[in-house]
Amino acid sequence: MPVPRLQFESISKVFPAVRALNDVSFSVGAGEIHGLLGENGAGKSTLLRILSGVYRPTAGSVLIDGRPVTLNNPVAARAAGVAMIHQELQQVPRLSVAQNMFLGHPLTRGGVFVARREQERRAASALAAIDPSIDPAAPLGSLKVAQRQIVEIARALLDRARIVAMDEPTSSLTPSEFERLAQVIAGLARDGVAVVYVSHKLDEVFGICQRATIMRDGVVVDSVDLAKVSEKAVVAMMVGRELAQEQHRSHASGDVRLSVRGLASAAKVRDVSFGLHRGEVLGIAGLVGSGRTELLRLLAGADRASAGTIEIDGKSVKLSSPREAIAAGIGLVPEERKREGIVPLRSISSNMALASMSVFAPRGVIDHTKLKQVASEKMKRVNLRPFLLDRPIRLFSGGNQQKAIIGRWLAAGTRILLFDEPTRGIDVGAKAEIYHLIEELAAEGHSVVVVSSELPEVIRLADRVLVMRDGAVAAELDRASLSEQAIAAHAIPQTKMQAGQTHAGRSAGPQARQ
Amino acid sequence: MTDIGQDTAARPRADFLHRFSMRDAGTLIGLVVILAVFGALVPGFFAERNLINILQQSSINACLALGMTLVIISGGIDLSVGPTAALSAVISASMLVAGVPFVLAIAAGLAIGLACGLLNGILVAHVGLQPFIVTLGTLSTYRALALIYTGGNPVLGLPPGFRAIFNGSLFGLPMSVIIVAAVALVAWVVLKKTPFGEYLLAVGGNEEAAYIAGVPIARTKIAAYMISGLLAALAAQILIGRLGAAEPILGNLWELDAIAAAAIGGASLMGGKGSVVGTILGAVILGTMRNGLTLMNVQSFYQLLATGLIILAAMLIDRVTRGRG
Amino acid sequence: MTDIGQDTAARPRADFLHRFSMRDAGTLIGLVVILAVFGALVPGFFAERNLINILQQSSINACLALGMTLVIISGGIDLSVGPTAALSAVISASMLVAGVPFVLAIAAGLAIGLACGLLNGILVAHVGLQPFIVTLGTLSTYRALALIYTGGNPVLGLPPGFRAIFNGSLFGLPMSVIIVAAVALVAWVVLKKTPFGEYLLAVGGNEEAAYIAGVPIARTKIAAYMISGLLAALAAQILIGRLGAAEPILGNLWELDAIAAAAIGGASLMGGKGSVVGTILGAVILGTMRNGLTLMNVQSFYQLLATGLIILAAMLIDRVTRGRG
Amino acid sequence: SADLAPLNSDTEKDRIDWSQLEAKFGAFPKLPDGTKAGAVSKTLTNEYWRSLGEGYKSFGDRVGVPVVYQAAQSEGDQLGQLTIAEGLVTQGYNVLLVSPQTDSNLQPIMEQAKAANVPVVNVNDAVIPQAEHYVGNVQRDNGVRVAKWFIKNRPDGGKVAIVEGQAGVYAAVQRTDGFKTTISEGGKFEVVASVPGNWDRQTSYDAATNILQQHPDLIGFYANNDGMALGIFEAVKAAGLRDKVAVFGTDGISDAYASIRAGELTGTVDSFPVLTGEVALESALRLVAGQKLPRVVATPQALITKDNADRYSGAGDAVRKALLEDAAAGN
Ligand SMILES: Nc1ncnc2c1ncn2[C@@H]1O[C@H](COP(=O)(O)OP(=O)(O)OP(=O)(O)O)[C@@H](O)[C@H]1O
Ligand SMILES: Nc1ncnc2c1ncn2[C@@H]1O[C@H](COP(=O)(O)OP(=O)(O)OP(=O)(O)O)[C@@H](O)[C@H]1O
Ligand SMILES: [Mg+2]
Ligand SMILES: [Mg+2]
Repeated sequence: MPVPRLQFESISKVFPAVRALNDVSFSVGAGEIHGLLGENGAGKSTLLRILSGVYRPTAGSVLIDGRPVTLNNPVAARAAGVAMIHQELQQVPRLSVAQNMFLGHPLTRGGVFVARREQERRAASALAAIDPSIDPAAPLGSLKVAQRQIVEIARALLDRARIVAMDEPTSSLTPSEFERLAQVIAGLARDGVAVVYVSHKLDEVFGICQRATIMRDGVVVDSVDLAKVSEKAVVAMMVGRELAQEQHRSHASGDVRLSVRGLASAAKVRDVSFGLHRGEVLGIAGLVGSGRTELLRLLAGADRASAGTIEIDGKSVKLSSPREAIAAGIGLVPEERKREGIVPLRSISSNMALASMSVFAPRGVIDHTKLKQVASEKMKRVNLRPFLLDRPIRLFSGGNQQKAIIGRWLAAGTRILLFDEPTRGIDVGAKAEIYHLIEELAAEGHSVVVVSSELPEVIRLADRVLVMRDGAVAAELDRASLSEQAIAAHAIPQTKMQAGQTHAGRSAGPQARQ
Repeated sequence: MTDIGQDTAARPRADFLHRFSMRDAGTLIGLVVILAVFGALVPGFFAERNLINILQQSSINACLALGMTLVIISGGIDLSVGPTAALSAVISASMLVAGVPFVLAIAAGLAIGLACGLLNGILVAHVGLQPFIVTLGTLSTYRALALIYTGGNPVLGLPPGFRAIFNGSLFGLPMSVIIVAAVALVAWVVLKKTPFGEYLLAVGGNEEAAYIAGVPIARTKIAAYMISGLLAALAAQILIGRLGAAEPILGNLWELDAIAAAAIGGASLMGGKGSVVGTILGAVILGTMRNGLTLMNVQSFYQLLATGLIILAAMLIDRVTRGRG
Repeated sequence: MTDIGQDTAARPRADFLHRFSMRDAGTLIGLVVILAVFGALVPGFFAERNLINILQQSSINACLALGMTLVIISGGIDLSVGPTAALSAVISASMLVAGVPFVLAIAAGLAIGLACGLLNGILVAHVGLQPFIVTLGTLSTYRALALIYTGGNPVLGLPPGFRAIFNGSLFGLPMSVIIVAAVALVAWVVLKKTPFGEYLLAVGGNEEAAYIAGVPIARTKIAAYMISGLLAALAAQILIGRLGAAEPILGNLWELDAIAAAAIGGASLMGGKGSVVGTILGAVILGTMRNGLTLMNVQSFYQLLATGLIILAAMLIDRVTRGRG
Repeated sequence: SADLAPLNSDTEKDRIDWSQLEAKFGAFPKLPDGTKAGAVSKTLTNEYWRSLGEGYKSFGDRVGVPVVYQAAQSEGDQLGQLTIAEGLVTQGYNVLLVSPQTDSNLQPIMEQAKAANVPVVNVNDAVIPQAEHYVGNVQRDNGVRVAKWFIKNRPDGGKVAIVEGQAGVYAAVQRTDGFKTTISEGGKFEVVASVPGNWDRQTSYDAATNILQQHPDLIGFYANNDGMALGIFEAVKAAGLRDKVAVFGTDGISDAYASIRAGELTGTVDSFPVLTGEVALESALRLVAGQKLPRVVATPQALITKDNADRYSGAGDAVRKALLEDAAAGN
């Protein structure tokens, strides 16, 4: 049996107050695409950060082609043949796409000047495999999140690496982009590269990986051959229990809580009208860039509308700041958690309490006993792990950060909740919890809007779906007419459909996938 | 490389308190070391009178540094504290000399401080200019206003009654120390126990996220600058009470001392972080140093050297005791 | 609320260039307005001789501000430039007076600048202290060293040959202007065309991302501080050539002028952003203002007022022309 | 004390010239055992204040009194100076000599020292209104003397310019005012510019360059201190006007003397800091010994030009002699 390309041997990593990895061992062969699965906080990113030289292990070693390697910093890891796509975008917005891709090892002319043209040429060819429309000379900051993620992937392809580690590379990508990425990854494998692939999207992992290692709470549960196990079994290993397959239930009642008419923004949204009922979950689907995030930001008061009216319980409201929106009972769980969601140095309780100071400090002084009690109650409800309410939120995994943000609105007693990609980067277990939570909220009479690029998620949750295209509502689908094909058909611009492009939704059907 | 032992994992509550005090403990260690050194070198250093002197001499800087700490936590900086104090001082003083009742004159001086802070805050929060540059500009502007208002002359002859307010003592402590201690207590409560404190930390920690969470960003920032202006004005009242005169050039370079105190006390100029206790300790460290070096009769060039080195040393001690966090 | 029109989204390349020049255009507009105002008020303001004066008077600040710009782009700040210049000046000068060959004396002075920058850089990059506080500490330390070295006295009697180097002119422009122009050109090339320039922008723009991409963070920051120190030392050589004497108190408050120039020119004290062209324009704006106000014989209090207001106005114009970015 | 009128050192009637001390109060008295003096001045970064300290030391050595001499870290450091002075009071010195940054920043010292029964002598520059004792020269007179030189030596009048010290500082305000008022009296001179030089050579150089460019027919500069004057001279030289423009400074630092002898700087007003220090300490110690001196002891000053530079720059005793002669001549 040949020496595996990559071996983790008894890796442990201890952070202050947390043992993130405990005696982790598994190996990945050359040409193998290896899934790495686990719930939020299981330790996947930590392991890959050790592989890429960002963290040093507390104990254990990494072997490449049978030889132990010292990965003291990212440069050493790169020299050892490791390329990594990080979970959080690691980019400099003010530099160009190509400059970002070559950051740290620029091509030079005569060793002195940066060879811009050459960098851009090579960047373009690396990008071409996934999204040829990205201009390598554009400032990275002008790109959308999805495009930025593609840049991140293309950067890893520039190196002729022996090992490519991908930490949730598709969290902002559409299925069609994933399709192309899958082909690229298959190409890497053919060239003998070992790929470690982390994703919470199990169908992706089952689609492209041969084997997978499942982690739970910092330890390896098992390494399995994916051809021989079911998705259900893998999920059970991840969460340590069976997840019930839940069905959609509607709690919508008669009265309209939120009514939007002719809403428009200067930038993108055009003439959007809809109503949202008490206890209803409204899904919003659409392609990347179709204006969903911007619509939510308008409703949350984060951006100003240029036209249109918004009524809540029949009363016209002006939402010119998030504060006003919150007072009107609207709260946003944003798409970019790190940038718009958390205050990194502050504790879980503080982050949770931020939007409801009037509740916790009715007389101007914060009632810390009450805060503790509410925080503990809400965080139990969302199942925070580890359950450390006073720990700075930056030390938590992405999924747990998301839970705290949801907890923020639970504490504030918000009646209209806006979720933008609520389960992005969130594991199956927590995902199920969040779905359950959303339904509970609806059952309690909350009104919910869910924007998601994952069509199964929209279909699972929504009582009704608006499909957006180019900033306008292209269609409204009720449950009876709701299907992935139907959504895809409305989401894709007609010309593109005719040209046979596959910008369709996830399982947009065989015809869309060709 | 980590600041907390593993064993604390099991008791998160203790862990938090532990962390909290660790930060200020770093500063405290710095202070204790400095006190010990001077105590060993200077006879009579620990005399009650001298210790009170140190507190009194630190009080004005502490007062400013508290305001500065709030501004720094909000992610800003206030270079204009000295000229704000000067403007407030000359206006209060000329009212006092004109016979205006004390309460009114003091109120007017404090209002000037608030107004200076308000302008800084508006330029930062509403117009969106960089705090460093805004307050660099107002630093010159406010100073010029104070000079123009007085024609460059000091305002002399403050009524003894007014001076008595700030020159008395209570429980054996000078009034200025008592006042600043009270201010510190209020600042501590504000930062730890009120929504405004949470808002400050959130705005400085992640403005975008704070905005989405409904924090009134502009109001929070403006309030921080206004408090800084108010405390500068309060410092000015204490000072003119002590000096019996107000000068338009009063408060020269105060901003640097105040920033140094806040930073030694653990405030991060990146925002989102800072401690009232730490700042007070920082101000006392700087005051102790000046006092001790003077008593040792160190020549002024070497005092300057010591000031520089001690700022660096305090930051190093701080760094070692608390880790990178 | 975004600064780019929607139509530009389609051509990001052009858009990028557009953005670039817009920023500097804002500063340029500021300069043009100021020039126009003085031109209208002061007879002879546009005389060639006076324009050359303005350039010469701006050259020292421009030299410092270029170094400051690199440090600011890297996410830092260098408050110690004045004392660095003073230390370099007195050491070069005393070597010159002792008869050391010019080249050696100048080299020694520049080496001092590099060494001062190195210490700042190490404390920031390796020890991980806050740049503001590090350079606040070294501000006092270097100044004290310069004072101690000279006993507080100026070093006089620099050889005429040395002075001639910096006092000559070329193509009708004073040497100091030529030297600083050359420095600016090099700085522009470094920032725009070399890996180091990219590293600076990356380290200041997103340090974590830069680290993960393999950018040598510490080396990049240290280099920025060393360049700042070097340019401070160069400014010192130009100045002592011009004045014929080196004083240990030279360079007082230079840091504020340099920071103001960089900020007016569009550098962000949050790091990751700054422009060589903008900084030069910023320095010229400040120089023009001083020149014009002196020619108008504005009384000193009002000069101070004008300085403050113009910094604010420049930032406002800047803000309006370039948006929040 | 409260019943004392605020001091104006320039006009106070209760005064004595330094040269009269011995004549009126006799030979230097015997002091209590262990007498020690503490002194605090503005900053040591200016030679003027270092020379004042030398004066304290030299007189202290002569009469066997130890003197501790401290200074704030910079000219603007008001609270730092207060801290130093408070330290001196606490340490039990028998007399304090203070040169305050401003008229009021050492005010608390007056009260603390009174409580501790320590006499305080205000030495030069800023004037504490409550000061019971002041030793020093007349700041205004610095400017007046330079103005008189112009009136005498440039009978046709012409354009002159002033480069001022830090805005709002007592000495700068007084010197500027003395010059401006005196020179404007005859109507022949025009003060075309009075701009800030902030005690800084470079700033003054630039200001002078600009003024000369606009007024190439300028005949003279007056600078509030010598450092600025030396910077101005360099600008005059660079403009090729050294023969046409007279440049005057203030303070009489050694560099100014050197420059005057070399025929560069036209002149300076020396206020003899070493001698002032000696006189100040002598007066202070006489107070300690119980003598009742007038409120103001005036120290000398003289306009120094190339012609008389040697007379005022020899060894300490020679200068003292020359100044005593001047005093006797009623100068
Ligand atoms: N820098 C850090 N300091 C302290 N604790 C950390 C740090 N980074 C991660 N952790 C902790 O280590 C554990 C593992 O986190 P990690 O990010 O590796 O999880 P993950 O499996 O990638 O989760 P997710 O799916 O949410 O990305 C978590 O409990 C997390 O809170
Ligand atoms: N060129 C741009 N410059 C700055 N911000 C942009 C630009 N394009 C889009 N954005 C912002 O990015 C966010 C996402 O854009 P948008 O609403 O169009 O996408 P979406 O439909 O929510 O799709 P997704 O969130 O999946 O990317 C919005 O806040 C939008 O204002
Ligand atoms: Mg992860
Ligand atoms: Mg979106």
